Amino acid sequence: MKIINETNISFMSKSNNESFARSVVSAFVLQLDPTITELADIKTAVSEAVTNCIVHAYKYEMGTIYITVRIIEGGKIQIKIRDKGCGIENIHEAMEPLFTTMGGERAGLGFAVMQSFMDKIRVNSKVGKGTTITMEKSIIRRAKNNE
Amino acid sequence: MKIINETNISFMSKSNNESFARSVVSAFVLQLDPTITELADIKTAVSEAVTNCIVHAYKYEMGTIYITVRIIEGGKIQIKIRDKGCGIENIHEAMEPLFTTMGGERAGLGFAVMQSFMDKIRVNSKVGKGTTITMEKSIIRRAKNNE
Amino acid sequence: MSVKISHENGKITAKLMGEIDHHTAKAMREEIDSEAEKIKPAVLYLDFSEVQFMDSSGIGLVMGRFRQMELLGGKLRVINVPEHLERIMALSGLGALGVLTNEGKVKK
Amino acid sequence: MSVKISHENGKITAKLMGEIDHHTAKAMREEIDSEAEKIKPAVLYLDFSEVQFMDSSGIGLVMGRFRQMELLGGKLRVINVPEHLERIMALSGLGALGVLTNEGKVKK
Ligand SMILES: Nc1ncnc2c1ncn2[C@@H]1O[C@H](COP(=O)(O)OP(=O)(O)O)[C@@H](O)[C@H]1O
Ligand SMILES: Nc1ncnc2c1ncn2[C@@H]1O[C@H](COP(=O)(O)OP(=O)(O)O)[C@@H](O)[C@H]1O
Repeated sequence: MKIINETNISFMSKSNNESFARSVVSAFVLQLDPTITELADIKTAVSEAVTNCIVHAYKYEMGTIYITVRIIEGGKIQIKIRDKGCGIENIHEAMEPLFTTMGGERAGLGFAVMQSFMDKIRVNSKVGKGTTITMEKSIIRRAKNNE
Repeated sequence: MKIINETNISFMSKSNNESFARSVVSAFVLQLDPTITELADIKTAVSEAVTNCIVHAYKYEMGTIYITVRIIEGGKIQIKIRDKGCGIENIHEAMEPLFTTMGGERAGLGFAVMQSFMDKIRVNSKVGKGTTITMEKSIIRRAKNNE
Repeated sequence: MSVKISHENGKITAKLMGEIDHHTAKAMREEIDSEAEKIKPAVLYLDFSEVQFMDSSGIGLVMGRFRQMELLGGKLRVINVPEHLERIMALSGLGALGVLTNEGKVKK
Repeated sequence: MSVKISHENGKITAKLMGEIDHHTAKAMREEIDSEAEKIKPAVLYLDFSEVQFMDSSGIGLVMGRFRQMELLGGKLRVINVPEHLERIMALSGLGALGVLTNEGKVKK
């Protein structure tokens, strides 16, 4: 697994950073020349994971959200989104579509979207310590790439 | 000096990350609703500082470039760009317009651009340790801000 | 503005603009709800034609308005879903609520 | 493509496209130089009308082409500098080289 390019970003868990996180990840992924649909899929998945850090992990406090984006040889994107928030008690249950601990305006579809829009997702979490979501997606190779 | 929002980014000193750095900083600064000219000024200054890390600081090696962007109460942007590269021997001389240690295609105008396009610039450097450029610019307040 | 509201004959149309995420959905929700409570419309149309991006917060926004319209005794209709949002709409199961229509479908 | 090259009557026009930074300037420079060495033009025009962004690497590109054209016994002319690049062009002192012209000036 050769890493061709990598960036690390961290920012405060303020909700107006949700769009910032999407912009950063897409600016980095652009060097692989993704299709508009691939880029939209990645932005959507990033938006879900970052929002979860803000509304669930750091519900009662201001915290820091960490993102690592890697471009792997062969055209794969790996995105890690990490918080040091409350953690998830039952990951299996949390990942079920429509499951939410918030009700109200949360649809309980964040994980379902991440699963459907990315090729792979792995969730690591420890109650009281935080959560790391690792997602991967292969970008279809087209004409010219910038490596 | 109250910090309203902050992000930290790091990435490899590859030249195709120059445009990535500009995109990240502008995506973050957008929340202050800058004018197109203000945004272009900031992008240009960031481009100079990041390029210097790539072509001077890490001339013979791959290294990591660190950026911190802060939004300060009152509408000020503070941008810190840091490398752990070779450092600058004579900062005063380095900042003179047209001075360059590279010749060829470098114009020796990087610092002149940063000085002219930002309100303030501070350079800290230690030979063999690296360089930190800190720049500030106030964004003119307009209709609606997002704090 | 992130939502443009118009009404006619006891029906409200809320045209959502730009990107819908957890941050922007809040303002949209507040504007739509205050208008709906005032007018108590027979139908609330959510028009997605000008939505460039949405994540599941957009689904939450629809589900929340669905519940609100049930309380107010009216109906909810989602209209003009652009092609690029079809997948997330499909995934949401909103179809089962019967709020999605093909009225005035636009391509994006 | 980041540069479109055309020639006529022993003059070359290189239209630069998009963003000029240290990364993109490299490919632009190589293309322009290889064409100039082949044609040995009386004038090389660098057309900035389609440049959205440039930092001082753009100035370096102009200065380098100025030196190259002196070697080849021709002239360099910078044309169509859009308004948003005027400040960085002014700062560069390129005016002193006499390469900036007002020919076909465009607004951006
Ligand atoms: N980063 C996180 N930290 C803590 N809990 C989380 C995190 N992400 C998700 N969860 C939990 O998993 C549940 C399901 O998440 P999700 O599928 O995204 O739906 P929603 O965000 O709409 O609730 C959340 O309601 C929350 O309890
Ligand atoms: N981050 C850095 N690390 C080491 N040296 C630097 C750095 N930034 C600038 N310099 C030195 O300062 C000089 C002037 O920089 P600048 O004004 O940007 O012109 P240029 O990059 O065109 O040489 C450079 O030639 C280099 O010697």
